[in-house]
Amino acid sequence: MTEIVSIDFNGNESERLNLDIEGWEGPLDVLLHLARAQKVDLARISILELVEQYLVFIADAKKLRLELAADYLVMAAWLAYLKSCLLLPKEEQEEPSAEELALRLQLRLQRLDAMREAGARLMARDQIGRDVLMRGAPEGVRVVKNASWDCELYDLLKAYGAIKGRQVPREYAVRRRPVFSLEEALDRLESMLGTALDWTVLSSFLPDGITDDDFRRSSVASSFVAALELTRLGKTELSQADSFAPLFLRKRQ
Amino acid sequence: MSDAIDDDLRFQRIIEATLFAADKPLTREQIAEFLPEGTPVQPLLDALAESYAPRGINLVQRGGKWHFQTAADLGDILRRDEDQTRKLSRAALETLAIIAYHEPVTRAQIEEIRGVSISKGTIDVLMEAGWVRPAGRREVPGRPLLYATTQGFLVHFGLATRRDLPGLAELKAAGLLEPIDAAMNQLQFEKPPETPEVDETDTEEEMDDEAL
Amino acid sequence: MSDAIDDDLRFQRIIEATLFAADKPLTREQIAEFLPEGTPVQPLLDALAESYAPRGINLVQRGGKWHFQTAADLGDILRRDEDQTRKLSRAALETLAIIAYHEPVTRAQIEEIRGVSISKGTIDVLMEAGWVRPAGRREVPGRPLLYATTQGFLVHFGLATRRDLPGLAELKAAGLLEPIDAAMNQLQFEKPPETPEVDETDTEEEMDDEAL
Repeated sequence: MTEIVSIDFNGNESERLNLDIEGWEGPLDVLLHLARAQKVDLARISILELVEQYLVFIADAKKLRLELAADYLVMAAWLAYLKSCLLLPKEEQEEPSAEELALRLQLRLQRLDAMREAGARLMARDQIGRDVLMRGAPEGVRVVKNASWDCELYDLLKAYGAIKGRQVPREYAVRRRPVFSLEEALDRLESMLGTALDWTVLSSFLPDGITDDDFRRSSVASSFVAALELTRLGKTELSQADSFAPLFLRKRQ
Repeated sequence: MSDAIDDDLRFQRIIEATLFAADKPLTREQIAEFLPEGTPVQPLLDALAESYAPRGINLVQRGGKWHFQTAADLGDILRRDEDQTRKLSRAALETLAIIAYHEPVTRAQIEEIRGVSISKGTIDVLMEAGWVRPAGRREVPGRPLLYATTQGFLVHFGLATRRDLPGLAELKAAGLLEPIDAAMNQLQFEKPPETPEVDETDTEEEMDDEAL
Repeated sequence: MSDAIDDDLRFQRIIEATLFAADKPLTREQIAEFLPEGTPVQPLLDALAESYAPRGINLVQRGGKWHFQTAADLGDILRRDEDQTRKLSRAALETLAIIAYHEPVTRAQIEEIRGVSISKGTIDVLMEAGWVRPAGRREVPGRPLLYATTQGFLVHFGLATRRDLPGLAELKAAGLLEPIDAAMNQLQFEKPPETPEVDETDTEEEMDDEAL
């Protein structure tokens, strides 16, 4: 996806930004770019305006049917939340306050910006091999006895990585963990449903006398999937009053 | 008196010959091995560096090691091939900057600042260039590996010590090298820090610019 | 007049930097290419040679080509070691890595991990370098010798403790775990593991790749 996306932020032809989605290094990168476009010190950017611009960016990208990576969407959702909080009167805000969240975002942008700047300044220095040259053909001197082997830690680690990397795949004997299989769960549920007449909580269908924690987890998972499967087949009905409330099951009437 | 001057000249000759012939930068101690025991090396090096300063070859100190190199202002004249130095990707450049200005840092800290995860090859490229090295582990759960820059990094970018990193002092003064939690606490000191976030971001060994 | 002197100095700087950075002696014509056209090179070279004559570095002309060399009378002091920067053979490097990660280990264990038998010379090289030491015997039939790394190993590789070595996950994250295919290709150049314990006969191949 090398498509160049043209997005107009300010409704103003001269302020057009060309955005190449692939060229961005994540949502923070986009945000920093947008913040810089505000042409003020990063310490004084308007977070609200920034949020607005980012949401427009995402909306336009979606309009162009670009696939947006999940982290861009997560950031968009978070920023939308931040925006609504910022618009609330202060006393209705939860902890941490919207101002605090906005400030955190601003600090992150400043830090990323500082490092980007630092990297640029580093590259602008006189570099060996480019601006400054070392001796072309050193005769070599006898220095220290123990420096006679040219071997860096990097070489060592790479060597170990190579050994590990080439090891012939071994046969693994996987320890069998206590599992309540889906088949078992289906059998158990079906047979027990014949006797239960009314809504029955799912947990009562679990095998009796479970002591092992792993096995309990496996039983819950399998029984749940089995319940879904039976319901899909039209054999049972499921009911739940609320999120995380107990799940009830009965034979289809 | 004139004997002392003779000695100084003789020692300077040895030092310049040694550094000239060496195929990598040398520490003061390594240089001292070529001189009579007890010779004060530092003043000799300083004098030599000063006498070479106006010339086309300069004597410089990087991270405690000395070497000769061509004068920076001749770079344009001496540059031969168009693009000898590999171009670093933006990710690698930012990662390098973060390691240099924050060292020692963990990978998680780098990712935190950049806001994206680092791809596999990025640190590898920097290690291969000889600019970055593993530097122990942070003593927190998981004991994550720490990264720091090398003497080769100082050499390449012409830095005598890490203190010479461009803008380091200003960034420090502006608090931009502090973790965000610490900065938040400071900004809101009117409000008592309620959840005392224990940030184990140590700063002790960060100015460790001794040679490896 | 003073402009001419300035120019001379400037050109001398360029010449010394050029010759310093060159990887072989240069002819007058090659040097002239770095100077403005028509600059008389010979007088500049003569003046430069004269000014360097008393120093530890001399500018000399041999067979029409110019280069810097260390002063002949310092030769004894700078006696260089021919095999100074020998590279470790791959066998030695891998053996060292295995000892570092798994110490104390027996030779049979090293061979099992490497998948290739190692010659006696390989461990000898590592012991000679001061990085590996015998560390007792394993109390099993045959009482095989155990090997471990030394303090010198930690110092050379800049490690505080062996625990500072990156773990497998970290090697992987840094891109240092080679995929099997690439590594298998390399492996084809090595001998398959032969019947163990034939010290005397398996040496040639391992031994000759440690020399430069």
